[in-house]
Amino acid sequence: MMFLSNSTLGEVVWTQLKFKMNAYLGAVVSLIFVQIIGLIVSMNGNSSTGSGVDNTSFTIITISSDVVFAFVGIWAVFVGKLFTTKAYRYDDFSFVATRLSSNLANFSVLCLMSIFAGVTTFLSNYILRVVLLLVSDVDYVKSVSIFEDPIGTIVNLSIMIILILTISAGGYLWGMLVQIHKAFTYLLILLIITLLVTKTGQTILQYVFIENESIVFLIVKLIALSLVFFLLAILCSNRLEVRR
Amino acid sequence: MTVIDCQDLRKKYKRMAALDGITFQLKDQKITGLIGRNGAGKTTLLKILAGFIRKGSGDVLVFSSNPFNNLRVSGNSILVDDQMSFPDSLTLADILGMAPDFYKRWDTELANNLFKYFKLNPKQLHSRLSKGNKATFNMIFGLATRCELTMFDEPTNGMDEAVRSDFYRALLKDYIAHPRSIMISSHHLAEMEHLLEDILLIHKGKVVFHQSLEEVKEYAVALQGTTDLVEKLAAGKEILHTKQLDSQRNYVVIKKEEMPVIDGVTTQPVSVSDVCMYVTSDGKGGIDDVFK
Amino acid sequence: MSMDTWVVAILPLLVLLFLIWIFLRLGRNITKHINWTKRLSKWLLYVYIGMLLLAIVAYEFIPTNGDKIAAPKEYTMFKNENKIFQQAFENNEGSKFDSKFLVEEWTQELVGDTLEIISKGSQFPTERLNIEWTDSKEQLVEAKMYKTHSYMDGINLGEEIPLSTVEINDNQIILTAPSPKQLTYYLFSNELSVLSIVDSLDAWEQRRVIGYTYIYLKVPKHINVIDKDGLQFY
Amino acid sequence: MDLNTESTKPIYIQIAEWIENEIIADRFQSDGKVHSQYQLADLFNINPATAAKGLTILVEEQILYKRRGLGMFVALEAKNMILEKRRNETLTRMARELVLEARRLSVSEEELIQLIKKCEEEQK
Repeated sequence: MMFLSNSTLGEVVWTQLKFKMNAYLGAVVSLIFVQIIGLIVSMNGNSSTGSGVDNTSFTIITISSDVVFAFVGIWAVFVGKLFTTKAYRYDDFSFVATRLSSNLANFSVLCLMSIFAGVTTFLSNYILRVVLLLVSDVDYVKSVSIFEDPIGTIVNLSIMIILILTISAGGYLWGMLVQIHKAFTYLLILLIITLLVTKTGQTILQYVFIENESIVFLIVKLIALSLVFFLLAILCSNRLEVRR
Repeated sequence: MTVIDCQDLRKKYKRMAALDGITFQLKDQKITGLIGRNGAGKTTLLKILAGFIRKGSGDVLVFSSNPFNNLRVSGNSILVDDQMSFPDSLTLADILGMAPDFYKRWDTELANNLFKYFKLNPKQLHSRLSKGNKATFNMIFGLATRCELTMFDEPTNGMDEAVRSDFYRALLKDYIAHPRSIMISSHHLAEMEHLLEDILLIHKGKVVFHQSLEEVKEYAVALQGTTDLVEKLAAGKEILHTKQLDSQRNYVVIKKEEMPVIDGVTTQPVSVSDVCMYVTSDGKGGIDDVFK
Repeated sequence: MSMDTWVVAILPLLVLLFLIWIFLRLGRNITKHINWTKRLSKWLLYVYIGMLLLAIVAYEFIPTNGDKIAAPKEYTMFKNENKIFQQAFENNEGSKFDSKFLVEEWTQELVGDTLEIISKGSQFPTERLNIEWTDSKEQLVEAKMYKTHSYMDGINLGEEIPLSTVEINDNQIILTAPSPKQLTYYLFSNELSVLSIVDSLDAWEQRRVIGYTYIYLKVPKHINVIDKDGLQFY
Repeated sequence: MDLNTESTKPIYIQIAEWIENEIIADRFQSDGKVHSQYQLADLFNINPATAAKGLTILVEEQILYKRRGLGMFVALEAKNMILEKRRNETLTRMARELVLEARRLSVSEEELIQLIKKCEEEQK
């Protein structure tokens, strides 16, 4: 008599998600280091504006999360790509997995990690605030804190989270393509350059990031973009064989 | 119940055919030895059965479905080989802790007891295990999953002598307690022969035979005696192997058939591993012919 | 902001990307040789999250020395008030001046028939002066100093910039500009400036209200005012 | 307990012989239960199917009988049957060797029978 256990896709994805959250803790630790380096770099401020009134000149140094975010963005690309490497794909197949379940679990992990990365990137600004205020004797302006502008906080936070997700989904797709053919390694760099240099590329970038009637519209666009990246990655992964 | 059903299964790597029309069926709850020389296609076959790689042409059914990208097959089968990998951030204890979530019939007690018996370090990382310990751990993992289809690809590679015999013993005892379909591929047929019920011999991507162990034992007979007598006796029969002793010759003849007893020629049985070796050797001669 | 400048803005970022990439590679090689156990990772994680939460709380408790950032609505209000004041000032409608802008007032008994107004310390005097002529036959000069709203990025500049000092002699009013001062502030932002790059200029303009120091004199008509520094607003 | 896996004898025959030996030695009583195929597999470290085959041979020879759901049991006359069988087998084998040797030495059939009769008389 054979007793076959039947697991639904949902169960397997959930189990894989739990497993991955344990197994990929290293990626989260690397995120912390990336953020700390980003914080150190942004100690000098991101931008400063100066002006003078009545013999008095003002310099206002803006400290935002931009540099940390840039660092985290690169982290996201590589984490997305990391999940597609042989070692990570093979690990899944040491347990119960199909390509679909493995992709869904990876995407869930990327979502969770993006949320974590977004929240910590947003909050890391506060470490900078406290450290700068304690270390330097420069005056500061009491800026809006999360308690004073909850809606603004949520909006800024969700943009960060979804941007990170989009970037990591892009990295994931890129990784899958690289797995299919090594030549795709340079595709990303080529793509970024063409997007920046050519007119059409600039139009696309402008459309996605700049011409937004509202923040909500931007968020919807980014989510759609992540889903497209992810679906393409699933299609690619079906071509890949394990432990070949 | 049929666990595996392969019909004219083919698989090509680049332009080289790894599997060239494999047809066999595997009934459930048998220990089957997958035997073949290096490059015969054993590993490719197992990987297709485990759903790791896509079939080429032909049909392959595991639990009545195509194993590639099939959740039911993945959940009820496991392939243990030396390429098995686990995340670097998990210790061996962590891996054993995660496994029950995936495999519903996972035997925690068996896993822990074997783990202790083989004196593995629970805090060790899988990637840092020695070759032998890695094989031991993979074997423990494979046994404890209790998968309805458990496949081992060269499981004893790197294990020392004592661990090998412990492994075979553990496999047998667990099989007796929980019968399931087990497939083992190995070079060392002799040391695991006693475990096997069936032998699936493949050569150059084709099935040579799929028979019970006892049938294979009766497959061939060796004749030894003076050259002219032996030659006369073997005339018209399929010669698998010849070996010149001195002025005498030694023949192995396929299909053990009724032989007249002739004075000066003794008949001997041929061991299973020798049968497999002779059947899959390309020339009819042996290594001695090289030195002629 | 045109697309070209956007490209220029992003190029250093690309260099940065490259550096981080190299750094990540190095990091991966190093971490390969460290046994990152799950426990260690979890500890690191908890410590970091703890630090973040602590920073949020600590930030709330650090005393402020700037004003709260004013909401865009407030800026518009400030601008309007400044504008109304300025118009009233230009039109010599002393009665319409908003009394909240009044900083100082004094009266002076002049000795002669001339009043000299001298500005010191600044090449380009920023005070604005207007005179309302009265029919009084006395020697009395009434002076009022006003200062309108000055805000930038939420800082109340009115408080930070010292007033010009006013010295009054027999028939002289000497305005001395404050000594040069350099003020630096940190402004912490929750937003990604990359995303607000397009409208940031406008936003910046919106967050800026510059006010002036106004001196309003009531002088009897027979007094001769000498304004050699051209402070008077006509 | 070890089996000779290198031996010319198939393992299931060796298993059957081992059970026979146990019956002769009275370690398995008549109408007593013998080891199941799984116990045998465990004991001899062999595949249960092989062990089952050994049991099947004995069932066919009616040395063992099956009780549905209970297992294999030793037949009443098992011991005698085994002794009988062995006697026949051993004698036949020896006779065959005798004939073969006689032929090698060019001893005719009559001479051989004479020889046997002589031996028989010597023993009396």
